[in-house]
Amino acid sequence: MPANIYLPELARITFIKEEVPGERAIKTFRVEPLNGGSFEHECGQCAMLSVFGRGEMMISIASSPLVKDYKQFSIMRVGRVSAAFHDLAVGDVVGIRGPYGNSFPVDDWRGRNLCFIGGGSGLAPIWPVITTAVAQRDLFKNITVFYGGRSPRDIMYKSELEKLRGVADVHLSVDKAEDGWDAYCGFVPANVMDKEPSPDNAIAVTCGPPIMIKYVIQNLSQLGFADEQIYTTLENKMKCGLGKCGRCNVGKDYVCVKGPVYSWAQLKNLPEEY
Amino acid sequence: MTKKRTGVFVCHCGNNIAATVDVARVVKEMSAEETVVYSQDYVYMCSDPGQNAVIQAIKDNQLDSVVVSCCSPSLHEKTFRDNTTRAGISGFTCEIANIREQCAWVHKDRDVGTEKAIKISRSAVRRAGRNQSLEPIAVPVTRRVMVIGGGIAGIQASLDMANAGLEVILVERQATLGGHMLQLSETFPTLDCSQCILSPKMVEVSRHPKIKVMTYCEVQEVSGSVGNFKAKILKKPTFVDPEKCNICDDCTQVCPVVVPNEYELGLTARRAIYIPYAQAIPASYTLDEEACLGLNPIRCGKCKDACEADAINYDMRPETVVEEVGAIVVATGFDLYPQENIAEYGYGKVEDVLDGLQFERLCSASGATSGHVLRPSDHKVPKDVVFIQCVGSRDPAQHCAYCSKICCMYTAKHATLYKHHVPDGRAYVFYIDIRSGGKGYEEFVQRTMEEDGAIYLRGRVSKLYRHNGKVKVLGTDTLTGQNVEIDADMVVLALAMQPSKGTAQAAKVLKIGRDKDGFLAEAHPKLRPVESVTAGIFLAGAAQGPKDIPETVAQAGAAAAKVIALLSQATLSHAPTVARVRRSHCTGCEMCVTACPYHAIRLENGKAVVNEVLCEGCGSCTATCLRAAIEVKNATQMQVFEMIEACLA
Amino acid sequence: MSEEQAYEPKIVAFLCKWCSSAGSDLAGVSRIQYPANATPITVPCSGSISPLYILSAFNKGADGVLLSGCHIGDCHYIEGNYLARRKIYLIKELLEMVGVEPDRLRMSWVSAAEGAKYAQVVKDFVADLKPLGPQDKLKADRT
Amino acid sequence: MEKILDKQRLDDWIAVLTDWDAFAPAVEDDVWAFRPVAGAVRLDHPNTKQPPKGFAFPQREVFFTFEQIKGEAPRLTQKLPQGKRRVAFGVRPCDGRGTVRMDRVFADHVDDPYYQTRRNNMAYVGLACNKPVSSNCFCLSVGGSPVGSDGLDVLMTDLGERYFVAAVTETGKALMTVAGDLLKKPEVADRQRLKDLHAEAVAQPQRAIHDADGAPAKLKASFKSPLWEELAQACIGCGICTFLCPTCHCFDINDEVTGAAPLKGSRVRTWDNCQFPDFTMHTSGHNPRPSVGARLRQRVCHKFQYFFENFGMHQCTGCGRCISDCPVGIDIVHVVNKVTEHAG
Amino acid sequence: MIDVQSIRDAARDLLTRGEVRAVIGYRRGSRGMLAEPVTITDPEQADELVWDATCFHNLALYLVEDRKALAHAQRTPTLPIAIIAKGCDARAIVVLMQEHYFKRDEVYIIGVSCEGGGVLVEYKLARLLNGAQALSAVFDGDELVVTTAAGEVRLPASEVMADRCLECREPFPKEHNVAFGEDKTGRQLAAPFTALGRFEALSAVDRWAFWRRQFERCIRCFACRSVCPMCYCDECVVDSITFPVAPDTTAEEKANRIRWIERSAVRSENITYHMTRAMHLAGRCIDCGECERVCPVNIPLRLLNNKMELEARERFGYEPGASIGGPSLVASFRDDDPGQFIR
Ligand SMILES: Cc1cc2nc3c(=O)[nH]c(=O)nc-3n(C[C@H](O)[C@H](O)[C@H](O)COP(=O)(O)OP(=O)(O)OC[C@H]3O[C@@H](n4cnc5c(N)ncnc54)[C@H](O)[C@@H]3O)c2cc1C
Ligand SMILES: Cc1cc2nc3c(=O)[nH]c(=O)nc-3n(C[C@H](O)[C@H](O)[C@H](O)COP(=O)(O)OP(=O)(O)OC[C@H]3O[C@@H](n4cnc5c(N)ncnc54)[C@H](O)[C@@H]3O)c2cc1C
Ligand code: SF4
Ligand code: SF4
Ligand code: SF4
Ligand code: SF4
Ligand code: SF4
Ligand code: SF4
Repeated sequence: MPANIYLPELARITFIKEEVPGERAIKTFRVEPLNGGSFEHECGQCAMLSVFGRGEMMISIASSPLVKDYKQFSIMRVGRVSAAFHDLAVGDVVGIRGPYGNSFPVDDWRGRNLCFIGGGSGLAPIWPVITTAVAQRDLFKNITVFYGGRSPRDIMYKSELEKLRGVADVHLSVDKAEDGWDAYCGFVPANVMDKEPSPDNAIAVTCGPPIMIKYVIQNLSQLGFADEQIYTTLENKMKCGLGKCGRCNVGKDYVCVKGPVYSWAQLKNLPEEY
Repeated sequence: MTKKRTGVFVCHCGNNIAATVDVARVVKEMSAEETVVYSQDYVYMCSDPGQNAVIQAIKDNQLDSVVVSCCSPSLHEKTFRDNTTRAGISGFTCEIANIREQCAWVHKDRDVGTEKAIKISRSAVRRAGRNQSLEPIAVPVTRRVMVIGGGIAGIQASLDMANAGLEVILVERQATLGGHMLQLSETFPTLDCSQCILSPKMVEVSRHPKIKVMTYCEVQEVSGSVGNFKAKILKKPTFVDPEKCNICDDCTQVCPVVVPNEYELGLTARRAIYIPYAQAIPASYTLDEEACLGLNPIRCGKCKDACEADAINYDMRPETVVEEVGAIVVATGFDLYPQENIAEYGYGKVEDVLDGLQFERLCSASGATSGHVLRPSDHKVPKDVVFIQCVGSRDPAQHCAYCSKICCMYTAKHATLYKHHVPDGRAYVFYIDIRSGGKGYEEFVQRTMEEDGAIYLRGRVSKLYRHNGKVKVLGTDTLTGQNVEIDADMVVLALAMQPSKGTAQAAKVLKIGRDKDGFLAEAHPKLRPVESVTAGIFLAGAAQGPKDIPETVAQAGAAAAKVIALLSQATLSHAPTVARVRRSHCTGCEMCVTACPYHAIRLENGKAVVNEVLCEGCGSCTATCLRAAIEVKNATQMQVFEMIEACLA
Repeated sequence: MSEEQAYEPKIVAFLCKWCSSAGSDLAGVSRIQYPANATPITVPCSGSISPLYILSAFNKGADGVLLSGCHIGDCHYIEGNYLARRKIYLIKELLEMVGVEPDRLRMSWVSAAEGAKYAQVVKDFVADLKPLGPQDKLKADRT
Repeated sequence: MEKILDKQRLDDWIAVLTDWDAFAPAVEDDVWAFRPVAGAVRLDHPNTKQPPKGFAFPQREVFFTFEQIKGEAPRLTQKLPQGKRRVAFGVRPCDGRGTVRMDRVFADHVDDPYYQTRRNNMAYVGLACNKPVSSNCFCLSVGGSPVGSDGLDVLMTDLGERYFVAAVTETGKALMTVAGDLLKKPEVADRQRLKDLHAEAVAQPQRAIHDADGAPAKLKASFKSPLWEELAQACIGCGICTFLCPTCHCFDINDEVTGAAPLKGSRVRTWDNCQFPDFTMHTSGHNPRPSVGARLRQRVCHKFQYFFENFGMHQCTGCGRCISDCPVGIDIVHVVNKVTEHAG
Repeated sequence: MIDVQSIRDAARDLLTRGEVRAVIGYRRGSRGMLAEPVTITDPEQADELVWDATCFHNLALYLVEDRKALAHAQRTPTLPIAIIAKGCDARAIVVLMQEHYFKRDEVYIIGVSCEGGGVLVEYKLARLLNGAQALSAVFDGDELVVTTAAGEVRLPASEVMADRCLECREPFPKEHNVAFGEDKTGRQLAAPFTALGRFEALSAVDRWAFWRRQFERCIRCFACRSVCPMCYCDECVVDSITFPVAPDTTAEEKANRIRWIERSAVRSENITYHMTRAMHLAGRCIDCGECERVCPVNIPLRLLNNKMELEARERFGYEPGASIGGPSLVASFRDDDPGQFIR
């Protein structure tokens, strides 16, 4: 009998941190498999998380594949399952299946400059790449991280980002100025234009709200990044994660299988239906 | 809303609950509920230690919602909600599971009772799991009152409130204040003259700096709610300027139109321009638009020519004024049951058959006959007068089911007054039984019988008709069992009291309920007898039910006291469990608008909007809206959905 | 014990807060015993009972649904019960037309003073439901 | 294995298949559906309202049940389908081809245990269409045939008084073997008749997609065509076209809760449909396919472009159901023709 | 009989004169003889319009779609939209206006009388034709004239007509700006509620057996709801197929949507859906019969709605679609509403 691809493994929440407060709050969860056997994943892959009785949702694995003890997820409270997740406490047991989707070709990027551009909750999907690169610091050249939130309260991974300083160039920004904020004020794409990262031997990875991605890519192109040098991730509604339920496709490809990671060169060739 | 942290407190109520319900099991089952983080039982939850335990538990466990499984919410919901508030969380997060009245007291079997108590408690836990923290809505108060009806009830209430410093608007639909009391001659049981005690009050009202008297006015529309009503009042034109009119009576002398005088109940006639009574307040004439030969196109103009004070102005037009008030007292009084409805007594067509009020006018010094009792047909002094009680009252089959309460007394009064006027006359009183509860009342009736020699016959009058210039009265004396036949000169019917037409109209405008007989419905027959169901609207006098003057005055005072208490606050608090619109679901179909009994919903930009002050949280809108776009806070569809599940698990 | 005797119908009782809930309290105060089959849910007014509540109760396995409010004319909210009467009439007709036993949905007016009536209403309802057996027409058949 | 079966003996054949639950088309309220065989089977149906896809991909499938006591780990119980083997009689060739497509989807990339368990348990006995069963049939233009046997285990052809019964797969052979002498050896005349009938069937006029082969490329080029909105104008976004389609496989997964303390319920797969407005709508409200045009394009392109690009075959077998039953006349033949013509 | 050319002329004129921004009507579809809905904006297209026995669709639905599209685009049109409306369609438009979905002056109603006919039912026709394909169908008095490849067939109209048309009390669109055809209000082809009456005569056991079969068959394609002009809710309370996410929809609302029924198409969920829908259509359903027509598995949904209509009429004196003003059935009451069922 084939293995049951729909049957989640059980995993226990071992850590919860409130990243961003408010109506669309973000919390970070770490889960550890209950029965030892968990899956290996690569940077950029996702997992289907279950709260039983509420349903499933697809969430990017926000921890580096190098971290074997747990898997980390940063979840925004938006709907049925995500809200249920936010109500959970350390020790609660959830379901998890995966990993799903393709990954960032991090190994191919060795020896290059890496530039990460994230906005809002879009830091989570690229966080494993950042942390993997940092953990293997000598394999890569310059590491630059742009990240912005609406306000200082909306900056996720605040302390982790601070810890990156020294290892990487960190450029934070907020959309609207507030007292006590001395870094950049303005939208992320503008911050990128302001700091002008060099396209030489570089790879840019961006993730965030669609509108941000659009302008970041525009600006990167303007700075001379070639389409193949720019990577991003797509997010489409998913139910199975296995290319069967039929809803996350863009053209012939199911994002859950062929995505979510795309280079801008690839994305440009897809019909605009995401 | 994040997941609730609910505490469940199960009360033994001594043995009241614990005898039937396994309290410990309820506690255990509740702790299995997703939202419950704390549960305990206690012998008397409502006792001081019990309540303190709740407060302690709330603090220790960071509870944000509470379920108390105990007695009926009508007993202790307030207690526990106040207690919850004391612990620092909104009282509206507290729910009562009634496991005593609805469970322990009505079931004996312990297993069955426990099972049901679990369901009831679980259902409350589910409700509490989705309760919002709410704070009462504060409503600013307009410190003015409107009194509708200028009878003794309205007058008394106005004076009491004005003397307490409230601004009062007294609206009377007729041309004078006074109501029915002004028509009475003397009043039982003391037989003091009605006008003598009423007139000073009327004058006081008219002169009171805090009272604005609006006679010949009608309330057309009332919007808003307790603390802030807005009333649209129609001022009918009197065509006479009361400031200028010096009651010289020159106008009536020239007016060519003669119509029956309603204030004298048709016993006399008046002109098209008239003053109801000499004591009328305001002391001014009124031109009866209907009766006047016509203001347009060609007016007769005689009165205006005659008026030296130049008080008459034919160009007066109806006017509407808007008054803002914080409370309303309804004192719209009674009417007599129409004589025309009484078939056995000739439908009011038999001459010399009068109703009680007409008789009052006959006795009244200011009345049609200047206080001489003369029968209308031939102005002779009647020698045989028959008084019939309970006409229209206590007759569920044909007329009013209720007792009009005052008829026994005023009939006795009438018999007495008659005997005082015509000492050699014979007064017969037909009665069913005599209800003379009240201070000095029984003695009064006894005097009527014994001292004044009125002949009391127990029995019904089956028929009366005109015969040989007299009124033939056929009846039975049930005490002797004999048929009685009297050739009366005059017959006085003690007709039932019924709610006045103005009462019906006012109830409609105010959207307040009436009872099955049409009298204004009180919020509670025993505990809230002077309040209507609608907050801020109070009742006084005969509009609420048959009563005599002392009772009317007492109730008026009570209503006034309620208003004074109400408006002594700077703001009122309104329950926050009101309807809320889920805008994205609302299509603006207006079904809820139609359904809402409180007219609390209106449409704005195609979406329903709730006036939280008007909304009473009845949920009629919820059940009507097809899209679940409107629901009452803390009684949401989601809550009911989960409670249903809890009841059936 | 025969199966029929063992069967205890499950009833969800929607009671308005002002009359019927108070009426059930009075039954309690008067210690009038009646079957425990009906679990009460207090709603503000009978007029707030959406047809969906009734269908949902049946869907969740109720054998009977009881709705109770203030007598006509006595509604605390003036006219909520008039609105309820019309809606419930319709859904009752609908259920019956589909072939659901009409006895499974009962509506009554119970005032705050009618404790005995409330007890009687429940007694009668339980008695009428028993011969019908479990309700499985609208009950969720998802396993 | 090729045999002859007397029409009257069809019921006998079914009767000897004791290891199987047999299904055949039956009509109720003018709706033809596969129903468990009860009584005589007469394969005179046009085509069933719903294709036989539900045998392996039922509209509702329970994946597993869960139960969780507060504070404890949930307990999951896998619910793999079980039961006797099943055989459906009277499956039309278009629906046979539908099965081939479903097989591809549910085995692509990873195996779907529920589908496969059911599928492996299933046999289809087909019935050739001597004449088109509906005015909207167009199997020929999508590479099928009214007498084709793709996806079937047995193909029967109505020769008048008797059926020509041909095994297509091993399972088919097994089914026929059980029949023993019920199935006779065909005579030459039978074979000739079969040949004639098949030739006639293929020559019957059908509706036609003019350039099915060119469709993938042309559709690809027409992604931004304004024609989509125009052609979809009347679409009401119901589930008829996809729910009746033998190849549509989209589904939804939900938790159905039956009790709250302890939590009890099941995770359930149900059919879903790309024509429903919220099919692709994100929680944020963003919808990659916000209009009827975008959704019709998805349905048509999925069938005539994406599926082809992925599996080398069209995901439409020309059964014509979506055309016949669309309440507002959206006609896939017309749509494909129109768009491909416009693409030049 | 209505000359279709007059309808075309009217539509063309309206568009040419710029009085309306579009005309919703019928045209010949690509699958056989059936008509299909179309919205035309160009006067040239007017000649595509058709009017025959296959103009089943209640086009009021497209007024709703138009409204939704406008709301989505946040546009307020300056011109009305014209619509071809049969008697039942016009009643639907009245209900929509009663519910303030749009205003009277925002629609231009081109009324068409069904006169002595109505629309046909495909499967009834198919039964009578024994496999022959109809190429066209027009009512002619008491008969339906059907052309097939083999020639003309005349069938008794009453045997192919939809029940809803047979029982129609108002085949003439009372509410209209312009109307074509004779006003045959009051024509009696079959008494109103005949099908319902037949059904209600069955025993409770038989009624349940019947509905059980029907509800088990429902595949929850929601065509019945999608096709209904009264089911214009942005989110249907009994299902998640539509999902209004407005800028002010909170995460709370998204997270806590009540699942009155599950998505599984099983009897209990189907029945709850259909009963809820029937309740929601009480006093609103104007018996265009579209839900019944579109149901791919032939569930006679009209019976449910008819039942509500009958009760509304007989008990509450309420006629859906009769007037634009006036309260809705379930938002109002009369003192003498039946109450005998209350204990
Ligand atoms: C590849 C991928 C990676 C993601 N990574 C993250 C992440 O790291 N952190 C995070 O907070 N969110 C992430 N999301 C978005 C997340 O999946 C949705 O916010 C989530 O599914 C909403 O589910 P819900 O039950 O709370 O909302 P509901 O609206 O209640 O659920 C509706 C259903 O729609 C589906 N759905 C709705 N929106 C989306 C969406 N945008 N994407 C996929 N499915 C959707 C869900 O399956 C859910 O079952 C990711 C999405 C994708 C596709
Ligand atoms: C024949 C008879 C004899 C009686 N004798 C005695 C007696 O001897 N002793 C005794 O104690 N009681 C007696 N009563 C009872 C007494 O008349 C009443 O108790 C008393 O008049 C009630 O006062 P009220 O202000 O409530 O009503 P009313 O006197 O009826 O006054 C109501 C006032 O409200 C006005 N009004 C009505 N509707 C409106 C409206 N919509 N807007 C504005 N104004 C409105 C009316 O015009 C009227 O002025 C007698 C009653 C009758 C019929
Ligand atoms: S009934 Fe519902 S949809 Fe209609 S206006 Fe009221 S809230 Fe909006
Ligand atoms: S709950 Fe609804 S119907 Fe009741 S008063 Fe409030 S708004 Fe009106
Ligand atoms: S194409 Fe037809 S069947 Fe398909 S969703 Fe649209 S209207 Fe429904
Ligand atoms: S797309 Fe239409 S014609 Fe093609 S297989 Fe599906 S239902 Fe049949
Ligand atoms: S159209 Fe028919 S099958 Fe589809 S949901 Fe409605 S009743 Fe069910
Ligand atoms: S069934 Fe009711 S809620 Fe659903 S779309 Fe129709 S009217 Fe709206």
